[in-house]
Amino acid sequence: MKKLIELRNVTKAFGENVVLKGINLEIYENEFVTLLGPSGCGKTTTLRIIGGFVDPSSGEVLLNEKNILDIPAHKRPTNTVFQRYALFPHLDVFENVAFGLRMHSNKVNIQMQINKLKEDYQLKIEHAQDSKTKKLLKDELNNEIELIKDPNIHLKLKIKTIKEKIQALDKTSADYKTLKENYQKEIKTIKADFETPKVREQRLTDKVMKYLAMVNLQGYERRSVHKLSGGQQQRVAIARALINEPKVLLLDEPLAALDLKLRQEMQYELKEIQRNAGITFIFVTHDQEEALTMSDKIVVMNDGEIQQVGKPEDIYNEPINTFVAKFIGESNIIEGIMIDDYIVEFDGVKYPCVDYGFKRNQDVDIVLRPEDLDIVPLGTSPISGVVDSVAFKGVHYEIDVKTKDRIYTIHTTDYQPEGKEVSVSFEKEDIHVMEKW
Amino acid sequence: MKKRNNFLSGVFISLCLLFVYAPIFSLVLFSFNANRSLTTWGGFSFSWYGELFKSREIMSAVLWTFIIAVLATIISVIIGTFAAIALAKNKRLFKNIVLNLNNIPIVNPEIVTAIGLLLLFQSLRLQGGYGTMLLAHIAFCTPYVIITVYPKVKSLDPSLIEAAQDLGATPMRALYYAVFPQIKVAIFAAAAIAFTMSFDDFVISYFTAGSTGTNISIYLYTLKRGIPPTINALSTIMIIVVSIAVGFNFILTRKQYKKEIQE
Amino acid sequence: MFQGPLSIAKREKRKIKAKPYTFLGIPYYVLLTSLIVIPLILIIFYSITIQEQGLYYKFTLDYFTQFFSEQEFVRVMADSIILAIITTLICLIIGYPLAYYITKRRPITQAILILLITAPMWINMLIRTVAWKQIFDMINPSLLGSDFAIILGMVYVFLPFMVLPIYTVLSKIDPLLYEASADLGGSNMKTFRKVTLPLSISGVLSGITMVLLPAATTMVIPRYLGQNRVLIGTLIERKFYDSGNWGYGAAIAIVLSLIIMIMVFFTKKLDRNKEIEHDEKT
Amino acid sequence: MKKILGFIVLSVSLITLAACNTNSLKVFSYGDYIDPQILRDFEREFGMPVKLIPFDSNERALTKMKLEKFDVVIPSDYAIEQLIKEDMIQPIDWTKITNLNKETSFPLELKSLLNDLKEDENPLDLLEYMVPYFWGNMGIVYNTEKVSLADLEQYEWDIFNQTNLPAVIYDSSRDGFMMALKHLGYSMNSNVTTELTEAEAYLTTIAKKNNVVFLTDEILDDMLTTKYDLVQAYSGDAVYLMDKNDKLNFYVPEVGTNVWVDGMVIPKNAEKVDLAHEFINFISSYEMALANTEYVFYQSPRKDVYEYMITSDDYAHLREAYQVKRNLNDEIFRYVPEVKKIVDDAWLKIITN
Repeated sequence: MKKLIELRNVTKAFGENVVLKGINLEIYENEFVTLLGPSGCGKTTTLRIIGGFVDPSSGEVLLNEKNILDIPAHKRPTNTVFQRYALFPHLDVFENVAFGLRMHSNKVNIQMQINKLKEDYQLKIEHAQDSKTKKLLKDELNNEIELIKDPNIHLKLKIKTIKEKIQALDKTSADYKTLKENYQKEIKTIKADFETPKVREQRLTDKVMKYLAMVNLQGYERRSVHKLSGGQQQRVAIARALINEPKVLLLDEPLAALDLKLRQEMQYELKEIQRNAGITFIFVTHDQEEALTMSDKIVVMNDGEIQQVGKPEDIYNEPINTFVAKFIGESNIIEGIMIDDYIVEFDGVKYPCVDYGFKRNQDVDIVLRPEDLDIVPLGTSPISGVVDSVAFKGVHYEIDVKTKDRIYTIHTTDYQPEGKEVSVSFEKEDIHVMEKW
Repeated sequence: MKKRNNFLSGVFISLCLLFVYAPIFSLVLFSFNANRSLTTWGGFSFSWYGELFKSREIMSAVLWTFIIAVLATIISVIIGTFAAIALAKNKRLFKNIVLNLNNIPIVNPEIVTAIGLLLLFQSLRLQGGYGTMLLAHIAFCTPYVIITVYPKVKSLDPSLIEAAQDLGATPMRALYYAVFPQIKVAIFAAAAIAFTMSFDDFVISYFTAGSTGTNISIYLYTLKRGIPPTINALSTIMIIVVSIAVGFNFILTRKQYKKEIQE
Repeated sequence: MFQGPLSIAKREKRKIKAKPYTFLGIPYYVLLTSLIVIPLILIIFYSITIQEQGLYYKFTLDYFTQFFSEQEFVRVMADSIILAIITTLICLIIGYPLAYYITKRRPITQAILILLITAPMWINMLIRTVAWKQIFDMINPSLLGSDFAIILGMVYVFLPFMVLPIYTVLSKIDPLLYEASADLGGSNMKTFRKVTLPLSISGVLSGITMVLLPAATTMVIPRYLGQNRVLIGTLIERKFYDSGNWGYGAAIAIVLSLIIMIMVFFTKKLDRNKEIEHDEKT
Repeated sequence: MKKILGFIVLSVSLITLAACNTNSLKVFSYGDYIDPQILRDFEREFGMPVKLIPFDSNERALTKMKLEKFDVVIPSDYAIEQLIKEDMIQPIDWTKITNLNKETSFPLELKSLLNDLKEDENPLDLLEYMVPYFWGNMGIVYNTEKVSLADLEQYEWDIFNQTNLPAVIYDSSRDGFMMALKHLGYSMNSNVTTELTEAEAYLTTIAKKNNVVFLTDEILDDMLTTKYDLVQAYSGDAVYLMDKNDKLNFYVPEVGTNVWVDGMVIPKNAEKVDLAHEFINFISSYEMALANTEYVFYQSPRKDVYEYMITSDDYAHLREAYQVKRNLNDEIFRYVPEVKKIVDDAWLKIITN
């Protein structure tokens, strides 16, 4: 996979308040990346720096190896789905989605397109080996510019030649009339292909309709946006952001305002859309479940720093520190000592484990995921206690077992009555040892 | 019970309207008076309307009043709206200072504003005239534009501007396409307030216009021989213009209202 | 701690990339400084200095002491303010019920009525005042020059300034509140006292300011309806133009301004108290 | 957007154009004090627009003359004296005023008044700096149905103190004090503090009476319906009122009054001095002077016009006001700055009482 975006040592301070303390991050093409962390951890600021709404205090943001910090938001190949959607209340669904297209099809933008084209070609021309290709490239550039300035230029040329042919006809010949008529018909058909405002509008409509269909909103185009449900508004926001065909879609907690069921549906849909559109999504959320469900890569952040970057499974199974462990899923976190490679001790008992590479007798934190723990008959394991509370969670029970040292939270499908004396057991793979944080 | 209340309140409203329109009715009536008196009826005539259009002084005063009002409205609305947008993005401390200063002309008697401007123009050796009058009008209209538009701007979702920029609009186009349509009503309200204030202003114009600037108010105030019936004729024309505007507005309101009901 | 409304509220406060827009305020800041702040400083400067030989200015409070020692002028000031207060009260007594009854009509009728009440504001204020003079001349010329004529003229001219803000506030009160109050057994009178009045107080106060201010300083109405009676506005004008005594005029203006500001300050304070009360209740 | 901007640019340039438009003759005078037809005639004859800028008092005119440029100004005698003292106006080039002869064109009464001034212990030659425009005196307009001539002759100016009829005193510190000082037997140009204090006290007692109000131009409207029975008024205003309301007559107290003359002057900073002279000459011709007098109702300084007005049968009913009789104690106002300030301050206190 190709690297698309890179953040290099990005920091941001608002006055005295340091929000980002040096972020280094690489994001690849077609990746679904989630920035996950509690509120105030800097994830939204990171997103806004990429989108161009905030300038970092220091550091670099590279897109395709080029620094984009000098490019203003409206020229970046990124689009954003805002937290509360930021739909334009004065426009209907159709116009909201069409907004980006309309912004890109006007005089100012024609000049911008030309400038961009020139820049692109400048590079190519510089890299060109011989003067012949250089000249070829220059001609190509001029052609392209002409085409942008007047999309009908080729057609007009064609008509011109036909007209010349008419002029050249022998007026005295017998079939002069039929020939002329034929040519005129030809001109007519060519003219029908002219790009007129009407044609352009039709093309725009088609495209908007396509994107509305993509988010399942056919038939809603003339609805006023405040008459839509939260989920529908969400989809309009997504369609609106996607229609410009950005390289990166930035999503700032887009599901936060939806209710649970809708949120779950949208999670699925978003993932679908990302797969179909084939672009990179950078998704900001504080909801670990959302992150785990959707992401290819999760970036866990806290206090302006990246804690851990990895696949959802890795983050869940191998949290790098207690913060990640606590933030991702529920855990029993226990202080312990790493006696030696593969041996850890806590609550006065030594357990075999799969971790190694720590110093001898190093203080560590141990994570035991509740679903990894089992309740076994009393005495079959070194850890024993009393069932303190039982809560039914649908698929499983959440049972707290109080031992002399601590309370273990256990997820199990077997019911245990409160007050029952039991033992708690686990496998050695279930012990996750982390450096103390 | 409710019906009786309705009837009584109707009577009250009618009385108030009578109070408001009685003098205006008398103005209109005497504009058609054949003799010069404004109190005794001497027969029907259009002669004062002829006089009105012949009077260079009145026509020029009316024209200037109008030009100044239009210009002051446009300029103060532009300055004020832009400032409201900028203010909404400024630091709280700065914003509070500016908004408090903005209130000075609003909570200060007009005459104080007027002599302040007079002193300013005189110390700058600015010759009084329509230029100083326009400056003065802009100065007292803009604060009203700010207090009308700013709350509306403040209530906007700040991410709307970002959304527009994100979709490819330059910052100025983002304002034009994403912000203005939403504060349009407030801007129109501000324009209406500014226009009314400028059009109707006497005190500030009187102090700042020097001796070469004359608007309707100054013309009337400095008239030597009382108010001639040409002024009644002028008022009648103004009333007709206002009525047309009001009628037009009414039709629009009704259409909108009907539309809302249908929806 | 990690989620919920707190985080949303925090996010709203974050600074957004504002640079392209902050410069939009520059023309206004120039205007604010040059046409609002500096003139005010000039008035203060003139009122506390006396020019001595050329460009040398000397600090003095003579204008103020002189003003307060001339009982005629102090009385003019008092008269102006008393007349303005009476006018404001009458405007309130007429304007409040008027605005209230208007809100009870159908929306379309409301729009028409408000238009009808504000439309005369578009006719020149002097002309409207002169129209009353004509009516007095017709009915009873001896009333001209009386306090009654002046107050009537001021009520006439400034009434819309009272009706509009009150109407605006009243029309925004959620009708559900009335229903809720009725539902909870509130009588009409009680609903009015407990719901309408407290909620409309801000409109009333801004109406009071908008009437009091111009009424206290009008030059036009006492001239036409008061037979050239000198009230505070005219006094300042005469000090400026007839006597050419700018320092004295500026000093009177400052005294006037201070009195008005104190009055506005106290009305505002009243408003704030009410708001706090209101906040606590909800 | 573009349209609006275009409109702004257009209007702003219009305004600056209008503000910069110096290509007109700027005439600064009392409001409604010139027959506009004369201005139109002048414009037609000389191809130069005339901009008439009105003022409402001499004091304000002088303040404004310091800030702005005018070509012809028409103030009153004492204001002209001040303008001469402050070196703000230039001498009149009488060779250009072909329609008037400095020595022979003026009525005897006006001539003697100007001569007296020249021979005063504080001499002043007004004609060096101004061309007379209108002249007249001050008296009392009264309702013949309510006030008898005998009473007026008995009380003179004190009639305002004696009567309870609705009465108007002219709202100007000068004219108010003139009346008081004349009644008390002093000079109206007095600078004696005791005399002025006495006059102030006298005026204060009058001002406290309920029947007396202080007005200026309002009387021109109000007296059409005889709203007041006694009005201190200028002769020109009296003519106007008597013409419109035949209940009225004019009496000039014999204890003395203010005889005044308004004149056309050319400021030092005038931009069109030659044209200003042309204008003064134009308006001083017999035809124009007559037309102007008939329009404004004030008495012309031209002997021929003056005599026509007081002899013509058409104006017989106005003769009392048109004729400027000179009584022994009549005076002309002089420029006495130190007194002016005292009198102004006192006057504001009197009328606010």
